[in-house]
Amino acid sequence: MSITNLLNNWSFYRQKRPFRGQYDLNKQYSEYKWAMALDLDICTGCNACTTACYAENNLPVVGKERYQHGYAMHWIRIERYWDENMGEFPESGTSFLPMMCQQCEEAPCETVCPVGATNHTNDGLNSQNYHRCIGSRYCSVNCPYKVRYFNFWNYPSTAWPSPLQDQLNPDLTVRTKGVMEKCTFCVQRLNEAKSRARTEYRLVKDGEVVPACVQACPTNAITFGNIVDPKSKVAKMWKNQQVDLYKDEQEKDSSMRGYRILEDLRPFPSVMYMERVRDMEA
Amino acid sequence: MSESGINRRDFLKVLGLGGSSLALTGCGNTDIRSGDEVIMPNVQPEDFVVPGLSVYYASTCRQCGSACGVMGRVREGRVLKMEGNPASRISGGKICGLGQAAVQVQYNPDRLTQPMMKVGSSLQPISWDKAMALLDEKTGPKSGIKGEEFGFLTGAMSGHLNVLTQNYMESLDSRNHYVYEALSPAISLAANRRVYGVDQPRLHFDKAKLIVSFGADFLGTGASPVHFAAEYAKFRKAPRGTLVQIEPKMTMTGGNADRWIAIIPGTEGVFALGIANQLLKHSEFTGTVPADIVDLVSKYDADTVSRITGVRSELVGHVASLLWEKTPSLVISGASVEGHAHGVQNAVAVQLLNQILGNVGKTIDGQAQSPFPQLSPAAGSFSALKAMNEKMGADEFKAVFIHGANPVFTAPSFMGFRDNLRKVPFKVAFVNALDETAEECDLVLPIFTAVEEFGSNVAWYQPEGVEITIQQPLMNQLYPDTRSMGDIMLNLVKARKADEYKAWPDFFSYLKTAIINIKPVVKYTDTDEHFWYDTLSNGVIHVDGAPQQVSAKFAATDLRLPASANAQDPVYPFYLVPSERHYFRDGRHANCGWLQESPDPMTTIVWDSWAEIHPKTAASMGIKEGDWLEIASQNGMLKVKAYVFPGIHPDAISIPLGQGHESLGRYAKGVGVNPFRILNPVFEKDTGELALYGTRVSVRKTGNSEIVVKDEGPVNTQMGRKLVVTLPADVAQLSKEI
Amino acid sequence: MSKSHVMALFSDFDQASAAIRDLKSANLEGFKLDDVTLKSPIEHPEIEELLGKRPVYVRIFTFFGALFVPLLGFLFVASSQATFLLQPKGGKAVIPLPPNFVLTYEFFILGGVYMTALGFFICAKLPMKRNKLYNAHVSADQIGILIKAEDAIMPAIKDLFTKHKPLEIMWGEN
Amino acid sequence: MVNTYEETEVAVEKKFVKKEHDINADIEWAKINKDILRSLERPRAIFWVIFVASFALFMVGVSCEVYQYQTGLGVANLDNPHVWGLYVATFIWWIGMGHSGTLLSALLHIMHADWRKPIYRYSEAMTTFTLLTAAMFVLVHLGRIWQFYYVVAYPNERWTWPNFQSPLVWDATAIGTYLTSSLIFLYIGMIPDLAICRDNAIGFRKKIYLFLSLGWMGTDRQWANFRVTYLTLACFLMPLAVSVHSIVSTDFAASQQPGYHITSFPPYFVAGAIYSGLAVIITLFIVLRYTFRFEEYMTIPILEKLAKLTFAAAMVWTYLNLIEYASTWYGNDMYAKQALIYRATGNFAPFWWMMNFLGSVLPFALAFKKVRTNIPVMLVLSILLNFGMWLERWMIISPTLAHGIYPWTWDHDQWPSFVQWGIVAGSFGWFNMLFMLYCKIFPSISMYEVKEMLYERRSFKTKKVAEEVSNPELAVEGGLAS
Repeated sequence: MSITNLLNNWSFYRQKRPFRGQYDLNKQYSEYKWAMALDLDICTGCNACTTACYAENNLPVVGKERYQHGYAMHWIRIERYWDENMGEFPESGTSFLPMMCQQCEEAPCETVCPVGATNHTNDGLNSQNYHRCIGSRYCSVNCPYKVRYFNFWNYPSTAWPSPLQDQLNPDLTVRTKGVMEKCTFCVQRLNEAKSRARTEYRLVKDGEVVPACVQACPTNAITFGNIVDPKSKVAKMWKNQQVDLYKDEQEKDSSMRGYRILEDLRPFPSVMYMERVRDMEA
Repeated sequence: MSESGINRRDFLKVLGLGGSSLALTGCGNTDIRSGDEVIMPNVQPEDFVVPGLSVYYASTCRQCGSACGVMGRVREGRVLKMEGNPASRISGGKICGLGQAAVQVQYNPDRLTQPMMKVGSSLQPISWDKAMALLDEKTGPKSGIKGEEFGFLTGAMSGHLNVLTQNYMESLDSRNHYVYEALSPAISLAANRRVYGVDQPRLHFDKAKLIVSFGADFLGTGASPVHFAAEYAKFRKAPRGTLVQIEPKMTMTGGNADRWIAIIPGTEGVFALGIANQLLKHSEFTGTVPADIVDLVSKYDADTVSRITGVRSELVGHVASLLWEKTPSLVISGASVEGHAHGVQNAVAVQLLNQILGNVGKTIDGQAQSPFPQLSPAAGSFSALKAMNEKMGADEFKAVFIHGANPVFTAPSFMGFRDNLRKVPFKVAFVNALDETAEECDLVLPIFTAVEEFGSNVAWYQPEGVEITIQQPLMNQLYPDTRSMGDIMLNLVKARKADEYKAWPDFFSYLKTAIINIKPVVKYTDTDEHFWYDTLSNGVIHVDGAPQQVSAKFAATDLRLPASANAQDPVYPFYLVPSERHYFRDGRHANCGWLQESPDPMTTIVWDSWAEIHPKTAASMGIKEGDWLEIASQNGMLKVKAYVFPGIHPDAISIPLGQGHESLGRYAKGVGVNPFRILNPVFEKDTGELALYGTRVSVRKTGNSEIVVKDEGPVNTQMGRKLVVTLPADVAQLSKEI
Repeated sequence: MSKSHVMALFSDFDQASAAIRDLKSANLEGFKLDDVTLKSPIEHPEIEELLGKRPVYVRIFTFFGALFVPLLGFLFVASSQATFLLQPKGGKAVIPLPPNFVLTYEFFILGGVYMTALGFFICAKLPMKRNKLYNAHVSADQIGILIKAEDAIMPAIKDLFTKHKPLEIMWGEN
Repeated sequence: MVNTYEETEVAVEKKFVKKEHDINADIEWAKINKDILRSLERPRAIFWVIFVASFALFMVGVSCEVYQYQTGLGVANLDNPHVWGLYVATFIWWIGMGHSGTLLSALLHIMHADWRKPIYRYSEAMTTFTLLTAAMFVLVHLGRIWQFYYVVAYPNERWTWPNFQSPLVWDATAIGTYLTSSLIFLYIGMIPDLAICRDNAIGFRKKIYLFLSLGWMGTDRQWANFRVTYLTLACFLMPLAVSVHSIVSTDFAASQQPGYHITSFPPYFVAGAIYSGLAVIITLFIVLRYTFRFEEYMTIPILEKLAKLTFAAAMVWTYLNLIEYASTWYGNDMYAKQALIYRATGNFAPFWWMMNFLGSVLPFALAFKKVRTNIPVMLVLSILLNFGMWLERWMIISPTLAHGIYPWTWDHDQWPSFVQWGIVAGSFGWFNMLFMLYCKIFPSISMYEVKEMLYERRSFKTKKVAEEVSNPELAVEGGLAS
């Protein structure tokens, strides 16, 4: 809290984040920026990711009554949309959309948390600190994707009747009533991989660590990795699809499928979706 | 996956220790309570437990019959999560939600933890000693039971447990081993045998440019969904293949189709022949089929087909022209094609297209011949259950064993299975949890779950070569009073053939010996022990073999489809489509919270059953979402909530299977309805299998309604948002993508 | 020379002001206007014409409060943001100005109000002990004039008061 | 023409004072003390009825809160993503009501509108207690109420601070500032009256007042400081009051939720706040007037002035409300437009239309003098207006959360549970209880300022009469003949 600190580093503190070079292999600030690419054309809507997330992240099963009231705690959900101008039948199938926290670079949820329980980590994640959270739920109000889930009930006391609690993943907590939670890109796995890499004086290799949903996905529809590393698959895909993390309007060829959802709200999501393709002549 | 940080030597030691110590306790030789063992505090854990460090053990998923190789993440002696085993060609390192739920089966709060015996009308706990004594008394060598008086009902099984079971039946001189699966592929296999001469040809989804799927939900509930999903992903990559799905109710696969066509159930064969008719007009396809078939097909012109199938007439030509344009293609059929009285004919008609298009040998070929036919799976069938039911009804059985099936739940009510079962004097169930069938039994024995058990499996759909997936325990038994099914079977066999099996104190050693015997076939050169440990840590044994050559042959008699498949029925106007949910199947894992809370992909409904009804039909009957409906067939009535769903034929009503348990545990009991109950006795006439889709129902609105619990919000479109964007395939340049 | 106090109660302000006017014109030796205190149930700003402007220093406090508290507030907010390095927010600087200005504004009001109040208590010498020459009627409807004067001129003051028909005259130690 | 002094006096009164005839300028000052101090002693029986009823209501709220605390916020029937409900709506409403008290008092003080004097004290008290009530809602609303202090910027060994970028922290700061400043303003303005209480009380109460009055003697030096201080405070409080509700509005305006993200929210909220504050001042005016027999001080003309002010505020609010709709409609933002249409046609439509009727149409009744001067009608009307304003807040919070940007999570079926209603009802009990207790312990009409008011009226009259008498021509023009 010293004034000297303030004066010495003023320009650093005044720099808007993310700034060019914040995520850079050569700079000291951060060598990681986790990102995803999700191909909607090969996502089959099978929900394997959802269940994997339940298993990995200690998500409570809330039961029918509570599901009805909107208390479902699925950090990743599969949405199913019909076409707006559908005839008698949905003749071109349906649209599945796996929706999880988009780990926005300019996350609307982060700025509004009164206690700073949700912040931007150095590796570009939108973190959620359960211990700090007081449950004002402002983040959820401000989340355009509505992917934040609040613990309205004390699930630890009801959701895992013995011995189901033995299944719980000890790498992360179960959340008590009154805190907000959301997809973390399986930060417990990322941190483990990062520390392992650090002890070996290297960076995390591409594919060395993936979130549970990516790992489970039977069609490999989700690609995950460090977008800072130009050799990583996810960075190549973003580049190939001409989607720039820092732009709110992409200048890309119309044949390219990459896009980010609700980009016009300028949250700069870290998840790039790839458009569903339909053979219109079929 | 297995970069667990411990060195290889330790890892091997671990596996051995884990296995043998488990087997010892499994046999009851030593016990903590007897004082021969001491309790070790967790601060000084066993060698293979490194606190805070996860270890991955390879095993096999037993949640469905696909036999995916999986890895179990184990920490502090507890299995926490199932992952795919990358060494497995079936799973390819991936896993579905049903497989994930194996840990919920393991830690299920409603697991049966001790043997139960029926006293009066209720089940009371007894000790294993008493239970085994009772078993011996009723079925042992001294009981004098004859082979024909004994029946053994199992689900589909493969590998060495199946071998032991066969040997046991042999030792009893009994032929009454009934392999029953409620949702069996028996009709499909029969059609394949007729056309290709093999049970299951290999399908190359990835090689096809066009897949025309007649009701085959290969992504959700097919022979090997995880494998097919990976193949499908390749199929969708550049050059992107096109998927056409023709079915009465949109399945998950249908939801992914480029063109989805609703059809009256049972008329798929007619549609296929209609397409065949169009195709045969092209000169290049002349001579692909015999002349009598050309004749037979020629009467299926577009208008006739349209009249029978309820599909717009231009679509017949449209699909035909797609097939003509895009080669190679792959035409497959699924449950909704086969589950009719003329199911085999329907399926054969669909396969005819492959023959015309020359797909056989390109996208369809044979599987490799297995060098171990005794390990191959015994496919389940409904006719097995029917045969057993008849014998039970005739009081021919003194004792029956039931393992891996829940016929009281899945048998249609017209069979009277429950009553017939009650006639058997001594019924034994081997279960993880008390299901409807176990509730009826006299002795219920709690066995290990799949993650506590040793075993070997061979899937009936093999992607490449033959993959023997090894099942090893991912943790020690959770409850002291449960036992290994393998050990029980071995002991049962030993009771009759002690000499032949004396070399093996337990199933573990039996399996080990058996697996080591495979060594020469896979040309492994190291020691037996190394082979065993390598196998355990790989989780799979790949036996390479060239695919069998298959060729198709068709007889016109197999293509004579009934003209009245779409006959009007004034009392029961609707076709019942009992749809198979991809995570529920026949309902045996309904007691997992994860599965109950995993939304159905198409309707997003959770924790319930529902009746899908087309908006047009719903409007004409004044039905809105959530209205309670009475769906009645000649054999019963179900009360179920309506869900207005555009992806269904207006004349069809679809109710998902797997729910409606009266037992099984807190998550399943009383949830939804069981459509198995109201099925009519319609049988596939060639195989005698139950025609699952052959039931007609009436629908009545009760006037009550209730909220449908689902993930979907009040609207089901994107309301003008750019959430899922669709790109026309001719604009997309997938080949430029990475 | 000892000083003592005298207080006279009048029924209304006009009488009281007349009495003060007389006192002023009487030119008593050693009598200072500073020693005259008017006690009234309501505020009478007019009295300043007679007694001279009483100096009020409250606004000096206000000034300093409104100047320095926001400054300190801004520094407090900014430096705490700079030290809580775990909480960068996407799309924002660590020390973003618009929110800090909002807070600075609130600190400006806070400083102004608090320092004004403090200044009031200090300048009005509150809390204070009530002097003995206090009459409860002062808070109801009467006006009191309290004069501190040397004993020598005390009788003269009393005489002067008596001329204006006071309701009561009290004297003694304060 | 020669007139007697008395005749002139009457004429002057007719000519100059008529408009200001809201209070009888000839009340004895001693009687004022007596009348108002009597409110601390023996109110009408209705006081106890209100007090006991309020306490009972408060206990309902307390039991609901205990239940919610034990079980989790789920019992309130809030859900994802409909995470805010009546708590936030009622919070804004209470905050809003708190505005008129201090704002009005400060504004009218600066503008020398002396009719404020009989009513400002209870209005300021109302501000204090509404803020306390509102603060209670902030706590009740939290998922982990036991850790509410994380919002407070306090130094700790972990170097954690609240997130100063969050509008909620601005809120906390603004409300904290407003609450303490209002309390200071109220207290300093009350010191001369506390001295009166001290001079008249006996027993233990005297000790309390003795302590609270800080030895105030009403000396000219004290008064001089008092005047400057009070005016300075008023100058600070006016912008503060405006800033507080603007900041509360940024909770919404600064978010991305359609229906919240509206530029005109700060003035809109302030207007709504003043509006509902005025309405509650009228309500309390009538209640206090009856309960404590303040008919002579809280007169009908003052009520009329309040009513006119309310009407003006209502019109400002209506204008801003329509601006909000218009800018949403023409703004062509799909999300906001759909949310607006949903508000007007969806599940909440009856409440939304009722809100518009109560807020914009009903106030036109205030255009009629018969309405303005009829006490029972004004009581009902003021309560209805306030209900309309409460609906406004609810209609901002709930329908938009039910119908936000993301269609998959639209949630139309949420309805507050008895716990939410119970706590909302309990807040009324809590406020009434505190307010009634305050009026019983402290003078709810400022005695010294009423005296000042009378004094000014009388000196004004005296001056005018003197002018008239010395200037007969004016007297003729003044219409003595009429």
